[in-house]
Amino acid sequence: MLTTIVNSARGRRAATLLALATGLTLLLAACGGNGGNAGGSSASTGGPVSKCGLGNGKKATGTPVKLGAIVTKQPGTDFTPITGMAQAYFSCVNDNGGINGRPIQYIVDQEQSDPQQVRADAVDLIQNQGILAMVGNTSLIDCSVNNSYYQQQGFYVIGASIEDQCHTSPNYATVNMGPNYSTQGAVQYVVSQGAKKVVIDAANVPGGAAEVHFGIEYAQEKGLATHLFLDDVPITDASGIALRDVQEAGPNGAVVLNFTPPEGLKIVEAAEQQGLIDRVKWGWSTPGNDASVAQALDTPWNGKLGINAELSLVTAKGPDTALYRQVQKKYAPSIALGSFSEMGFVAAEIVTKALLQLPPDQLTKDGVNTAIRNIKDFKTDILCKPWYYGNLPYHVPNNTDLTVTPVNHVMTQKQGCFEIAALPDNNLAAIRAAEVSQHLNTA
Amino acid sequence: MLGLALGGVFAVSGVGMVVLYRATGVLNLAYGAIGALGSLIAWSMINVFLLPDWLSYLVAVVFGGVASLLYGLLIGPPLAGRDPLVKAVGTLGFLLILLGVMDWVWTDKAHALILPTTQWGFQVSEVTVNVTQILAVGLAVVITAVTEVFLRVTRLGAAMRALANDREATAMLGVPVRRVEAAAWLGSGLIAGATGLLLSTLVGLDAVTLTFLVIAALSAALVARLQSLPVTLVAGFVIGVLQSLVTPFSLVSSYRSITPFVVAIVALLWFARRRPVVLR
Amino acid sequence: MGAPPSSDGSRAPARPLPGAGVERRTVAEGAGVAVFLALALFGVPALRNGYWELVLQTSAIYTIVALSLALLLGRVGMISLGQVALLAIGGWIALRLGFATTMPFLVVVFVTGLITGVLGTLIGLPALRLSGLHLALITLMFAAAITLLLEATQFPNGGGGFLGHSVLTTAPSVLHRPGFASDDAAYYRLVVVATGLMFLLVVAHVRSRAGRAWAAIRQSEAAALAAGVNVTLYKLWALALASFMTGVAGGLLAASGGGLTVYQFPTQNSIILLAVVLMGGIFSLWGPVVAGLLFEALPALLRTWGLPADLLTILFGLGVLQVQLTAAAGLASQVPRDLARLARLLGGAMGRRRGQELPG
Amino acid sequence: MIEISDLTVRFGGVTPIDGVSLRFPGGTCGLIGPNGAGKTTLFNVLSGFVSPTSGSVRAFGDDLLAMPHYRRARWGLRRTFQTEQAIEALSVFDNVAMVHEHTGGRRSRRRREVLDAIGLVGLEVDPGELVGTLGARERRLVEIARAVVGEPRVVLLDEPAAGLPEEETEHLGRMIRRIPGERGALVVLVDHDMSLVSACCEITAVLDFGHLIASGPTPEVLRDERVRRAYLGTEEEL
Repeated sequence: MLTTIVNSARGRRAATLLALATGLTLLLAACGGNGGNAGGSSASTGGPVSKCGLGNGKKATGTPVKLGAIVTKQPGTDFTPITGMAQAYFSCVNDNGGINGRPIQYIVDQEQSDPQQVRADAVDLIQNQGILAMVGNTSLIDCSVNNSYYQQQGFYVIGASIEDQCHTSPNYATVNMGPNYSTQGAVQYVVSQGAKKVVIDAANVPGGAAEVHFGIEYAQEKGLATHLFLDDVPITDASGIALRDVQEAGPNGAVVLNFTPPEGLKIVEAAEQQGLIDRVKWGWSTPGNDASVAQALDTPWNGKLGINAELSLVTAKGPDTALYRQVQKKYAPSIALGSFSEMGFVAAEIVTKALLQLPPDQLTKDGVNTAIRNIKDFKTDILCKPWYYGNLPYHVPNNTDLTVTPVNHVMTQKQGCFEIAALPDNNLAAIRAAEVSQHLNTA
Repeated sequence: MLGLALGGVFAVSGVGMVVLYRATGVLNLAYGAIGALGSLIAWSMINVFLLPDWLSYLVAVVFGGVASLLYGLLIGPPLAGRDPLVKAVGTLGFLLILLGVMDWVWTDKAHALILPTTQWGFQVSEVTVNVTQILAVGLAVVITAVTEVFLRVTRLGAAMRALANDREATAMLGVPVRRVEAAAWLGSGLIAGATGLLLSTLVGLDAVTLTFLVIAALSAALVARLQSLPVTLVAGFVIGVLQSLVTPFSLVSSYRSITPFVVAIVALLWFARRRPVVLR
Repeated sequence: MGAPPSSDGSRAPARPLPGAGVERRTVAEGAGVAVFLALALFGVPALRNGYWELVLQTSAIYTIVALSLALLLGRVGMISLGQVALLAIGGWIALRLGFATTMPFLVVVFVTGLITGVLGTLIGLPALRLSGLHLALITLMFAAAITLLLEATQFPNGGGGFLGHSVLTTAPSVLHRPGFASDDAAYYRLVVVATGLMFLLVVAHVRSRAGRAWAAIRQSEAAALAAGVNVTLYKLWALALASFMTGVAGGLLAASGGGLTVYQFPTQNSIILLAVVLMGGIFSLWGPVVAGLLFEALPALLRTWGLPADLLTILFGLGVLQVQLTAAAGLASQVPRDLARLARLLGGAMGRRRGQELPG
Repeated sequence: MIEISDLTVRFGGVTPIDGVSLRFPGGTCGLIGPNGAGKTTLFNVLSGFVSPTSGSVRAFGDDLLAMPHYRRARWGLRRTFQTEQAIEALSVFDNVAMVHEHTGGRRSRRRREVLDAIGLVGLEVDPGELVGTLGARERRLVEIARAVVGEPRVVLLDEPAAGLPEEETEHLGRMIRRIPGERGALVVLVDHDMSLVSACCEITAVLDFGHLIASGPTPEVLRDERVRRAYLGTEEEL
């Protein structure tokens, strides 16, 4: 759900992303998970809860197993809830037998979007600190800056993505799918609702057009007319923008937004005031999946705004989601429940499982990264389908997601898990073929 | 109207800076940072200490005055005889200190401070106008008018205007220079605090953004050659409207936030087109 | 206050002017430079610490930018609050040339310096008519405008058209390194050598006819004119030289680890750069070295120690105030003297303020 | 020889020089007048910092006003300032050498001519000394050395004795008297010290409120009733 808008004015981007993270906390979740989470065990409240690592309650001692991460934290953009939650999960693992007795030491470098700094941080972690794996990397620029270095060092990173570069490397795999695929998901939703023309309205920020091009391509593949508007943020003329979007879409059209919650909210609220809700289908990429949005929208919007969601609702009932809530409560109460921390949790869970399966003498840089690359069929109820790494030139392991919608001020599920469609440019056809041929998530 | 609201923001910031510059010769580049810190304090009072809104807003405005006054009392006098550039660079130091404190204490988390006036709005044709926007325009006009009257009618105001011309001569005439300067620091700081509150609603409560918005707001003051309040006001509105007029032209639309800087550069060059050799 | 009010903003803070001369370079100082260079060139790579190599490489690049700012400010008396924006322009040009042509790396960097020199001079033309506060403001406005322009255009990444940026390419904006310096250690050495050459360039200028003309311009344009100095020409020359060096730094930065993004050149970095250059000292040639270290290496050190980087912003702010208040010549020339001055300032602040009611 | 005809300078409502016609034939000439009489403004017109509203200035047959200001130094016009402007950041030698190199002095002769000028003004300091470390008297002398180095044709001295003690002024006067002979330059001296002016200058012109009120041989001018009245009006001692 880490769809973000890479924005020049860091403040705005920040506000958005944070609202996105904190918002979900507040969800009072009527029936979040409706059993729609494929691949996970569906269970009712009070049902089974997963365990951290070995789950034996013994404190790990001895030489630590070092893991590292690079995460953006700068005025306006703070991805540290992701690494913070990963740290919380590792603490829980260390209290439950660690990696076959050895504790995990998690070293997180915070960066401020300076490529030289991000590059130096990677060198520091890998060469000076001697980490065995990179887990939970979430950065505005890490993928593009360090892809080649990770490749050269034989590191297979598990992170979360904003940039497209995170999905075009053999050495980088993320637990989310990023803004480009997410916007496509939102477009798929409105098309499935019968839209005949798709208007995409996105923030006029660096990379703003690139972030939505899969969405446009999908609509065009379907033979639909499209139109792209890029609007300056912060939005000062929401009414005019809402009206313009709806008029451009025309009858039976759809408007898909790619904005941070406060900015997108201005447009949908203006649409409500002007009575435009029912004139088109409305879609929004992942940032719209936010409690602030759900709370702000009144009942006329019930079920009428389809928001793409990359991970399960934090209120869902699967055993992993339950453990996630428990770990948050015990180890990281200051970190909000939300998609950010969910991503950190899943990344930490994946690597822990891989480490536990290694014999002690394989706990080396090469051993661990080989194990990561060999991850297949990792099942969790937080994701729609099992996660995998695999030997691929590019990675989008999370390529199936759901649609949520606000109902009576609460985010609820609108559409169960569906595949993000393969397009000539989005690599998904090749990825799905490899999933089958390498049995990555079809065990 | 939207351009006017934005212009009001430029204008009101510009007016605060011009008042101080006229009285003390200091161009306070930390002006935006003072307002931002005040707003963050108000945010904490409301959201962390759960204090009443009105009190928090009051504290934000008063903080602006006090912070500005403190700087004026501590750093102003030792730099008083120096070049305007030295004084301005000094305020850059103040800016960095305030910015560091804000990033440190309030970390990088997003904050939002929405004045209640934002919720009251009405429709003008197809555009919704909220009261905060009207407040921005109104505040700009009112502060300009009040300050202008103050400078012309009151004794303190007359002293400030005299100071702008010649500090030493004014001091010799028996004007308590330091007290007048302190009043200017306090007054401009109060305006900074109030502007900060408006800006955190209109633009967003973010330390870096608010701190450096001062650069854009300077353009209005520069068009007025850092001297005339009415010209600053009008220039602020013109720049704001200009910027929103550019929006529909998609070719230049994405460059529209450059408007204030272009205006300022043109103004500076225009005023500098004939420059005598500076003799000491 | 001791310093007389001066109408010429470009004047140095107070007399006597500190540390004017490279002319008075002693043997000991020469030896110091040699030892420093040897350490930088061979000592650092010998540590085999890739992290510090990268950090110091960036420090060296920013040392060049600091040197250009110190040249303008300390030697000619022209202030620039837009030097980091100019660095970004240099980076953009280098990437554009790098993607569009097959010129060898060193040629790309050199040509980048030349083009940036021309552009910087054009941007700096107002400096011929403005000085002091107004020059500072117009350069700040230019910096803000350039930053916004770059955010709209992005850095070239191999795309087509004049802007060379493709939204569909996922390639980063990196300039290819030369074959002889493809690994980090070799590239670090290349950067150190380039930085050294920039210092030589500045020393050669300061000791020449140009340096003497600049010294006159800095103190008093009237005196310079009366002495027959073509003030316009020498100001342009200083702008061109400073912009050239900044352009070279931009080219070097474009090929450093990670390439360039539009986020790394915010307007406030120009302000922070001014702060560290003032702290390092604008009169001594060691000043820019100190400034480069303050700007890049000190944050890395704080990160290593786990201290918040925000402390640095506060420190830089205090540094600027201290330099302005005491008219100090920066850390490089006189750490001990500064400390003594600071003590005196603290002691004398009260008395001085009481005396301030009196004119003069 | 300098020939000033009908020179008027106006700044807004102020007219610091009002229709002045004046001739400095050669040697050392004095230019006196109470404060605000227009002496420094006249120097500024000559050195190009102020453009006159009307009038002309010819020096040794050349139209001075037609030259860009920095070119005038190369032509041979030199000046000192009321507040001395020796360049603090440079050494004594470089201060003088700077003028030499920017006024077309030959490089091969630079060292000799610079040291010569330093010797002429009687500066007894190490030429490598930084000007910033010198005292007020030495700085004045450095500035005068800069005015006489190379091949000056006109040397304008603006209150060179200001702030100097009496015995220094006498030394200064002796030195100024040597300039026309040793350099072949016309010297125009502005000063309030009448003993210096009468010691140095054969002829003197007097300005008051922008008007020329007297000119001629110095002793006669100093006895002139209008001159005495002009000074008495400002309560300045003659």
